[in-house]
Amino acid sequence: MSEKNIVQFEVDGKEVQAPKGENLLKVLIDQKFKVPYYCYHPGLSVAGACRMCFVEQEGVPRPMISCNMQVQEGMKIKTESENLKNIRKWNLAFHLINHPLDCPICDQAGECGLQDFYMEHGQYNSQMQEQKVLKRKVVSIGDHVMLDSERCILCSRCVRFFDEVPKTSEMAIFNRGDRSEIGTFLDRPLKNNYTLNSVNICPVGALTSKDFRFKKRVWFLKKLNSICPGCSTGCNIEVHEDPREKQVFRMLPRYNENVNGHWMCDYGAMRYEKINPKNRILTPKLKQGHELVPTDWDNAQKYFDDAMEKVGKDLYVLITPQYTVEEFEHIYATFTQKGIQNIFHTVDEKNIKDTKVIDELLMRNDKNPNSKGLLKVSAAHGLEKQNLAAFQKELETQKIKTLVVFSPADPDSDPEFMNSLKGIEAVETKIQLGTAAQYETLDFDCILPTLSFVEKAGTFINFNDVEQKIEAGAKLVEDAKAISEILC
Amino acid sequence: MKDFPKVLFERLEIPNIHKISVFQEHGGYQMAKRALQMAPEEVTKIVTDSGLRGRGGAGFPTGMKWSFVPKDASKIKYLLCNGDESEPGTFKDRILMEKMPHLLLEGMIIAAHAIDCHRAYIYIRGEFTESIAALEKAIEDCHTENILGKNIFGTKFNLEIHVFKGAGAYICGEETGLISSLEGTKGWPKVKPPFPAIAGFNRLPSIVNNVETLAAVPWILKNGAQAYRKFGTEKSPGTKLFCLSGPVKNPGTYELPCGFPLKDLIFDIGGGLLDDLNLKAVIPGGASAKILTAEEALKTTLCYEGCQTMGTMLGSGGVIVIPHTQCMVDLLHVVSYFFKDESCGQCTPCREGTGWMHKIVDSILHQRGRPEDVQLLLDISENIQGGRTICALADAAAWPVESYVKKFKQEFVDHIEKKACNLYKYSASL
Amino acid sequence: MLIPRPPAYRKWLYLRGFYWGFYTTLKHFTLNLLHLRKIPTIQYPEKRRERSPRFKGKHILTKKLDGSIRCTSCYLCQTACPADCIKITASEHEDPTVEKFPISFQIDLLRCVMCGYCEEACPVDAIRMGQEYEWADFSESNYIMDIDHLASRPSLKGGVISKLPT
Amino acid sequence: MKVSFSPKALKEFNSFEGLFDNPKSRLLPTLHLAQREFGHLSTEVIDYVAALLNLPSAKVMQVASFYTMLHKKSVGKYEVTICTNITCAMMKSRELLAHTLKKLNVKEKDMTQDKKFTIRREECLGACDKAPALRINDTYYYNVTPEKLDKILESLPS
Repeated sequence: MSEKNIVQFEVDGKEVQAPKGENLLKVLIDQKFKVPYYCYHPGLSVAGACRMCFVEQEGVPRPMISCNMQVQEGMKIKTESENLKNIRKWNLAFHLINHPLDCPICDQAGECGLQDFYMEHGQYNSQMQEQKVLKRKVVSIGDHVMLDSERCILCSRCVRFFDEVPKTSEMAIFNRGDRSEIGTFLDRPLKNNYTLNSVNICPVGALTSKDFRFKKRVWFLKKLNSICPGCSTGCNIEVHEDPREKQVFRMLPRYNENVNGHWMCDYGAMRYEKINPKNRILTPKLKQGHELVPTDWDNAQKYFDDAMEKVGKDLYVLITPQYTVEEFEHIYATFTQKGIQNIFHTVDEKNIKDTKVIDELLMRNDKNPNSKGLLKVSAAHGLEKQNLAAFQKELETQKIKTLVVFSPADPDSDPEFMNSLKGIEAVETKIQLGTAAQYETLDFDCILPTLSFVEKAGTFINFNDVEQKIEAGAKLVEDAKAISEILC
Repeated sequence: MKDFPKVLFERLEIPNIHKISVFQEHGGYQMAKRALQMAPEEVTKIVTDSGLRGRGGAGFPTGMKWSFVPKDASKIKYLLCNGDESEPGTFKDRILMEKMPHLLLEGMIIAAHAIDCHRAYIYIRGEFTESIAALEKAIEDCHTENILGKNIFGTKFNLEIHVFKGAGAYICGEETGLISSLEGTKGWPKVKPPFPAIAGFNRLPSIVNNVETLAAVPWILKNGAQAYRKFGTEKSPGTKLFCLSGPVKNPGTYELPCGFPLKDLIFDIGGGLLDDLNLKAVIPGGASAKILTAEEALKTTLCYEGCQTMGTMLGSGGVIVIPHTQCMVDLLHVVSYFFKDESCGQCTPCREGTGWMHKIVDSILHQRGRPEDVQLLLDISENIQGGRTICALADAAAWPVESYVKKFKQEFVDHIEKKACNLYKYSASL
Repeated sequence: MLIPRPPAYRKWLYLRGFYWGFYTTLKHFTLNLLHLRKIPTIQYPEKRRERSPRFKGKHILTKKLDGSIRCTSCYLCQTACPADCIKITASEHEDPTVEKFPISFQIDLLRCVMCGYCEEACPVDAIRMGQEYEWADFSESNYIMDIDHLASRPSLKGGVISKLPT
Repeated sequence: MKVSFSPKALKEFNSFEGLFDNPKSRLLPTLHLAQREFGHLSTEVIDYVAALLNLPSAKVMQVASFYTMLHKKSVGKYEVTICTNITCAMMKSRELLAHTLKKLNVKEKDMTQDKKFTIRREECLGACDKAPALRINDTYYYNVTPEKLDKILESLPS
C-alpha cells in the first residue's frame, strides 16, 4: 500500500490510520473500539438498517451511522457520549420489544448479538407491557438450516448473503412493517453449498444449524485454528470441540483474505463428523482367523516391528495425500534410510492441474487437503513418479510380500480407494495406519489408529502452494498414536 | 369570495382543458418550446430566482435541487414525478393530474431540458385510475403532436415520459422509496448519502419532484421569477394548493398565496364548521404535521416559516379541521395505526417504534392504559426521530404522537385514570 | 533427664475425684431418665428435627401443570455447578411450542456439595433443593439420579408443580 | 396447474420491454397485469412471473407481499376498500365498515359465501373533501352513508 493513500484521523482522542476510502465501521471494529452493530458484515454490502452503529463526528450536528461513512483525513470521531449511550439503549430496546424470551432453548445463547450488546449497552428493565408480535417458529428451510422468524431482528444479513455470495437469492423479507418475516418462498429448502454460512453470520438465533441443534452450549466449546481437510482449497476454519466429551461439534470459517474470505462450504463444515470417535479406529486390531481382534499397543507394535525386520528392503508403502507435510517427511525419511525405495503416493495429476471451482464459490475437485505437500516431499526424495498406476502394476506382479497403507482420513474424499487396491489379497501381510473406521475391513492383517487433523500440529499445502498451519487440540481417541511414534 | 391570484388553476375552469387541442389554444406548450431554445442553466436560474420550493412536503428549493445534478452529458439522467400522494388529508395532485395533465407534462418537458434528461417517469399511486388514464391519453396525444418522443418541436431534444402505476404503499411517496419501487424491488428507502441527485434510479442521477412543483414551472417561465415572487411571502414565494377537509361547510382544494392566514381559510373560504360544531384543533400539513390547538391555529399563517414558528410544518398543505366532539386519543389511534401499517420495516426504530406506539395508544383507548404510558409515548417518539432512521417516516410518525400527547395531555390522563371519555362513543374494537 | 519432685500425698486420695465424677453422671442420668428437664436429643427415626423451608436437600425437578418436566435443558445449572456433577443431554420435543427438553438429566449426589447454585441459576424454576437428607444407599451407582428419580420419586408423591407459566 | 398469460396479456407484457433501462423495473407492471388476468397472485402465478422475468421467486413474492393492492389470497368479484383514515374516520367511516361487515356477515378481508364481495379497510384514498370515501374495484364513491352503500352493493350485478 503506497504511503500516499493512508489516511490519518482521530477516534476518541486516539490517532488511527487506515487506507483511504475504507469503511469507517470496519476500521473501528479492527481497532477494537466498542461500537455495537448487527446488519454490517465486512463481507457483505452495507444495509444501514439496524441503526446501532451511531458515532458522532466533530462539526456534524447529528450522530451518523458509521457503516455508511468512509474514512477521511483529519476527521474527529467520538464513539462514547451521553447521547450515543441513550441512542444505543433505545435502539437495543426497539430490537428487543418483539423478541421472544427463548434464551433457554436457543442455540445462539452465549454468542448472541443481543445478549452481548445488552450487557454492554443495555442494562435497563424493559418497559414493554404490550402483546408481542407472534411469528412462525421451528421452520425447516433446507437440510442444514432451521428458521425461527420471531427471533429475527430483520438485519437482512442472510438475504444479502444469498444475493451476493452464492448469488442464488433464495431468501427474502416478506410483508411489511413489524409483520415482516424472513424466509424462502413457501419455505422451499435452500439448495446451495453455502447455507451454513448464513447460520454463522446470523447475529441472533433466527437461523440455527440443524446438525448442531441442541447438541452443546457454546461456552463449553474450546476453539482451535485449523485448515479444512475437505478439499484442496484449504479454507481457514475454527474447530469447536469439547475436550472432556472428546467430541468435535462444529467447524466455522475463519477470515483469510486471499484463500476463503469469510466463507466456507457446507461439505467442508460436515467433515467434523468423520473425526469424531464414533467414526474412528479406536484400538489397534490384529487379524486372527476370520475376524479382527482388538489388542493393546504392545503386541501391535511388536507385530509391526517384526514385519518390518522380516521384509527388510522389499517393503511396499502406499500413502494417501491426507496427512501433514511433517508426517510425509517422517515416513519418507525412515523408509528410505532403511533402503526401501518402492514408496507410492495416490496423488491424481489430473486433479492437480484443473483447479477450477466446482460449486458456487470455493470447493475444488481434488478432495485431498495436502496433494501438493505429498508431491513436494516425494519429489524431494525423487520418488514422485511412483503414483497409484505404478503401484497397481506392481500389485499385478504379485511379488509384494508386505504392504503398509496410510489410508485416507475421510472416506468421502476417495470413494473408490478400496477397489483401487484390488488384488491386495495376494499380499501376505498388509498393515494399515489410518483413522477412518470405514477401512477396518478383513483386507488388512493389522490396523493401527493414528491421529486426525485436529489432534496433531502440522502443515497443509493447498492447490495454490500456500502453506498453512493446523493446530493440535485435545486427543479424541485415547489409543491413537502419532505416525512418528509408530514408525521409528 | 375575493378571487386570488391563480398560477396553477389559471386555466382550470376552461371546459375540456384536458384535451391537447384546447390546451394548446390557451397558450399550452409555448413555454416548453421557448425553454428548449434557452440554455438549461438559464432555465434552472429562473426557477431558482423564483424561489419555488418543493410542494410535496419537504419544501426544498427546486432550483437548488436541479443544480445538484452533475453536468457531464455521458451519464443518463432521470426526471421522476412524484404523484404518489398518500399523505392523509391531501388530494391536490389528483385534480392537477385528472383535469390538467398537459400542464404537468409541459412542466416536465421544461424540467427535463433543465437537467438534460431524456427519460422521465410519473409515479402515480395505484388507486388513482382516472389520473393514470388521463395522463396516458395526454402522453399519446403529445406523441402524435410531436411534443414528446424523438426531437420534439423539431429540436434535437428527445424525451419519453412513461406512467408507472404504484400498488398502495405510503412509503413510495418518499424520494428513495419511490426509486426503489421503480427499480422493481419493494419500496425500501435507500441509505443516504449518496443522494438521488448523484446516484438515484439505477444508481444514476435522478431528480424527484412533486406534481404541483412541476405544474408551477410553465407559469414561472412565462411571467418571470419576479412576478412569481410577488405572491406569497419573502421566504416562501408563490401560491400553494391547500386541501381543506373535515366537518367544514365547503371542503375542497383552493389555490392561495403562501402566507395566507389559516383562520381565513377555515372560516371565510371554508365557510366555518358545520352545525354547532366548534374548532378544537387543526392539522395544518397532512397527518405527519404536528397538530395545532384552536388558539394556535387562529394565529398561524400558511407558509413554511409561519408554520415553523408555530412549531409545526406546512407539509403537503392538507388542512384537516378537528371538531370539539372528536376524542384526541381516538384520533391518535387512527394516525398511529396509519404509520404502523405503512412503515416499510427496514429500520428497527421505526418498524418496532411505530408498532409499539400504536399498541400503547390502543391500550389507553380501550381502558387498559397505565399511568406511565404517557411519558413512555413521549420517550418513544423522541427516540425514533432526529435522524435515527434512513427516511423521515419515523419522524413523521413521531411528530403527531408527540404533539397530540403534549397538547392534549389531559385527555390521555383522563382516559387512563378515569377509564372513561365522554367523547369516545365508538365501541367496535378496531 | 529426671526432675525430682516432692511426693504429693493429696493425689493419693483419688476416691474423692471418683465420687465427684460419679455424682455428676448419676445426676444427669436421673434427670434425663425421669424427663425432669428439656433434653436436646430427639428420638430420631420417630421424630425429626424441623428444618427451615430453605433447607438444601435432595434435588427435585419440578413439573409443568400438564405433568411434563419443566426443565428446558438450557445447561445453566450444569454451567453454574462448581462440583460439575450435573450432566444433561437435550433433544427436540415433538410439540413445536416446547421445542427443547432433556432426555437425560443426571446429578451425581456423591459429588454434589449442596451449594444450591443450580437452583439460583435456573431461569425457569425447574430445579429445586428439596427437604430430604436421608439417602444412605448400598452401591454408589444408585447415587447417579436420573430424570424419573429427580422428578417423580415416591417421596415426592407425584412430583412438585412449578407455578411459572410454561 | 400451469398458469400462463393469454395472448393479449402477453402482447401487453412485451410492450413493457422498451419502457425501462433496467429490466427488473417491469416487475410491478407485470404483477398488476397478472392480478388483472388471474384475479389474485397465487403461488403458481408468482412462479410464472418469476420465470417470465427470470427473477428468483423469493424476490417476486417479496415485492408482491409488500404492497396492499396486490392480493395473495383470492378476493371476491368486487373488492370494497373503505378509507378509515383521519377525515373519513371523523365522518363515521369505521361505523360504515362495521355495519357492512355485520350486514354481509363476513370478516374483514374474507370473501362472502357467494364470492361476490371482499370488504377491507384502506389508508387515505385522496378524497378527504368528500369523506367518507370508498372504492369498489376501480371506481370511487363519495359521501357514502350506510344506506347508500347497501343500495350500491345490491345494484352491482353478481
